[in-house]
Amino acid sequence: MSSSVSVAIAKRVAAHLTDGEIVNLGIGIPTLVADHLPDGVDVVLQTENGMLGVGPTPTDDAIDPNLVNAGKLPVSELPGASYFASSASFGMIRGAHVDTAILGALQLDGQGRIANWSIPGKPILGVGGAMDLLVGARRVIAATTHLAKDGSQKIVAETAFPLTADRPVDLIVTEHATFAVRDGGLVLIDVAEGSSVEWIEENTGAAFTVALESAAGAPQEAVR
Amino acid sequence: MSSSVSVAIAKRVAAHLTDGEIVNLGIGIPTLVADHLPDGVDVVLQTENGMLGVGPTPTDDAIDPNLVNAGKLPVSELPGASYFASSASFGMIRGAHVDTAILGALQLDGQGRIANWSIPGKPILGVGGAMDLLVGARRVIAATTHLAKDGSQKIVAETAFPLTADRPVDLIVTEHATFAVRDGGLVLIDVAEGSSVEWIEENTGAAFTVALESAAGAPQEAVR
Amino acid sequence: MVSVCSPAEALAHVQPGDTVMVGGFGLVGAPLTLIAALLEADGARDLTIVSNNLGEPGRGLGKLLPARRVRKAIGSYFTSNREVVEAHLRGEIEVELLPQGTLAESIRAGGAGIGAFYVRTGAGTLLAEGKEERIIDGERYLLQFPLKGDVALIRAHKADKLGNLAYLKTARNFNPDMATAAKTVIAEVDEIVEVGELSPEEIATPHLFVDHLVRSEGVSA
Amino acid sequence: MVSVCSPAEALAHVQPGDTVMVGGFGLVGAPLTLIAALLEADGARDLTIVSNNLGEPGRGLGKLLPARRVRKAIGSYFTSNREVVEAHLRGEIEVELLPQGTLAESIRAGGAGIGAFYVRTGAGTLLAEGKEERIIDGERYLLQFPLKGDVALIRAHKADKLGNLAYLKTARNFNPDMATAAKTVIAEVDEIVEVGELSPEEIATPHLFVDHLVRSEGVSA
Repeated sequence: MSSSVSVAIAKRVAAHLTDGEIVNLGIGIPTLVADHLPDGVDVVLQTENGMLGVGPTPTDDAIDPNLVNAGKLPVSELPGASYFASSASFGMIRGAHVDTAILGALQLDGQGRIANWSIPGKPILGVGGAMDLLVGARRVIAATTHLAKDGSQKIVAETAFPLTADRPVDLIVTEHATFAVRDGGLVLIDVAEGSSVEWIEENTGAAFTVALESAAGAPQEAVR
Repeated sequence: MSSSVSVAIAKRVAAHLTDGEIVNLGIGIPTLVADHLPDGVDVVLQTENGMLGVGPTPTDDAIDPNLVNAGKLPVSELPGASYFASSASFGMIRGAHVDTAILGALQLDGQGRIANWSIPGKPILGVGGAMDLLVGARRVIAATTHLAKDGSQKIVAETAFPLTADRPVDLIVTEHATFAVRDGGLVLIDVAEGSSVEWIEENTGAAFTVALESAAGAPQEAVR
Repeated sequence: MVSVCSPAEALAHVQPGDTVMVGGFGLVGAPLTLIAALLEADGARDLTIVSNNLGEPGRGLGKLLPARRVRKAIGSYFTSNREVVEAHLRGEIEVELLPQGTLAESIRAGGAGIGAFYVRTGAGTLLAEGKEERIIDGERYLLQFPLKGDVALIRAHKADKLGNLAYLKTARNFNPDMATAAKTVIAEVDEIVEVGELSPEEIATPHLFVDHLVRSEGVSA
Repeated sequence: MVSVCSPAEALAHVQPGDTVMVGGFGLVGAPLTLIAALLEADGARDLTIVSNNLGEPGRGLGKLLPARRVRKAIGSYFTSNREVVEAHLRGEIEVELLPQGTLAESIRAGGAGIGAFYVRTGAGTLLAEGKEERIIDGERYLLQFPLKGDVALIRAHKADKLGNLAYLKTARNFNPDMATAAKTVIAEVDEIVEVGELSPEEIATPHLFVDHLVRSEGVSA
């Protein structure tokens, strides 16, 4: 997956964020969202290993070994940051105090449910905080490439991978499309510049309706 | 109840404490225990409203309105004291991190179970932290006058008052007697100077065996 | 994001029938300025109050009783206010009594997305009546459901402008737990400082829990 | 009361078959000096390790695997160490996987006298297998029992001589929870200061939880 595609997805996700909201970023593409917020939008990052007020990646000489995000990558501390124990951090998450979680996905099903933690045939040995974020965050955005590296579809009628939760995500954002999850089904609300409803129909394995919105929280120009 | 009786009971209780242990003191006679520790014995006081390291009653001009014990009385802060939320404080208590709780009693039954929170015929409107301390503290000592103000017996076969927990206390200390609770029954282990096994038998409504110990954690002289 | 407002503006969030959590252990750590404003708030009727105590007669939360604002009280120790006992006997208020630790844990559970939990506290006593019991490792436990509030009125020492809170001594008590468990959280503070002035390690309530800040007017109990 | 001792003295408390909780999120906040000493401890055999991860290959807790000290691992994310995956496939270690929040809450529950609790996390997924489910307010919850340790190895920044602990930044993570949940708690710290030097408001682990203090020897992962 080219980095420019990841950035494009991150920008499309960022256009859905509101100034001041509390956001938890998953590993991978979601991590890029913080660097691509629209002008005038500032969010507060919570990381489930016990911090509110995560700042940008530090320069090499400013790395603090005691300061990492949930991806175990070095981060910095913004003024007003605070630290707390894991039980308190997940209390925040399960207790619906995080406004938006942005998570990567292996697959998504036609109900908007996400599979992002386990691959069939491999031993199940890692889950981390994904399940907690899915049941707890007020809104969940899946940020993913439209197709897998092998060209297979990631948005499918039924996932081949185990689900991460029975709760659907609220929004699915790819480099081609943005789907809202409504009434148990997918609604295509935005088509990326250079893509088309036809391409999306051909490359999406789950049924969806189309109800394009002129702008997804920000002018179309701003999200490219 | 005369203050000198309360002090005598407090001293008899204090003789059972060990240097360095974590102690929670109930309201009334138990509060006096801190001021009557034997030489060389220093305990650390936890108060369930959220403090470890409670110091003595301050002088009037040193009273801090933000610093009280569970009896809502002014206290002071010892070096090394810490503060925590109520949920954390009771986590400590229920999780068996408090070595000894010293509680007052309305009545005690022949199994050593305590009634100290509710009076029959009156509405049940207060319980506080007594039940939590009874299930959580590693050791519970009941500190009480041997008889009620009206002369009635407080240590009885079956309490007329509702029990505070189904867990028995470990030790019952009055101005006359000290009973250990063993194998579901009471064992008289100490008779106060000036009292007698006969007086105790006449004034105790529950059966007990007698197995006097020469000293209850401290020389007899030290506990008077 | 947090807004700094007057007591009256903050208390306008209270609606009739609301469940209002109020911090404090007795009067210590109680948001006395907010309580005084609650008494003046139009919406403050038919309330369920979650608080360890209901103040003392005519003091703190005790002021709500003669004003007939309380339909139900949930707490651990109401006997420190004889007016609660009298109002209860007259059938004017409903009371739900919980052991103090179960009260605190229920509030924490309400804020932490815990569906219910089991505690030994109260098993085998009158307070077990009507509660589900379960034997775990040979011991009796009671099932307890979480408590949540529509509004929480809490008291802290310092806030920064983001709404991070630091507490002072035993005035902390139920305040940080309640900050997590209500839809709208209003914090009364002694001082509002610039962002960055509180030590990140001593912020006991991170700002994401707090909606409104009110400067304490030093209302006496 | 707390004792200040060497890593070897502290780790002599570990017995074969023990459940050992180990703090840290990956290597951050992990007690690396104590982990190195654990590898040398006679009693460290047939262990159940409770930790978010099992380190990385040959680093941190990852060192225990080739030394065949671990019978079972309870945590949330073992895939960061491929040797765990391989040892599991060879049948050499048993693994219990919990969502990270459920892991943290189970440890807290173990320390706080909670008999069990219900969480939505994991309901309807493969991790719900074998767990009791209960519908609360129309939502599916799973019953989770607490975790307790025989020994906890934790990492803090500063301790005072009583054993009060203060943490630094995200190195806090599981450490304060684990400090409450084990019979014997051994804390590795950067510095031991005089009583009174830590702010009472920033002591995240009061000393009653701590048994032994060990000065960090700056062991690298």
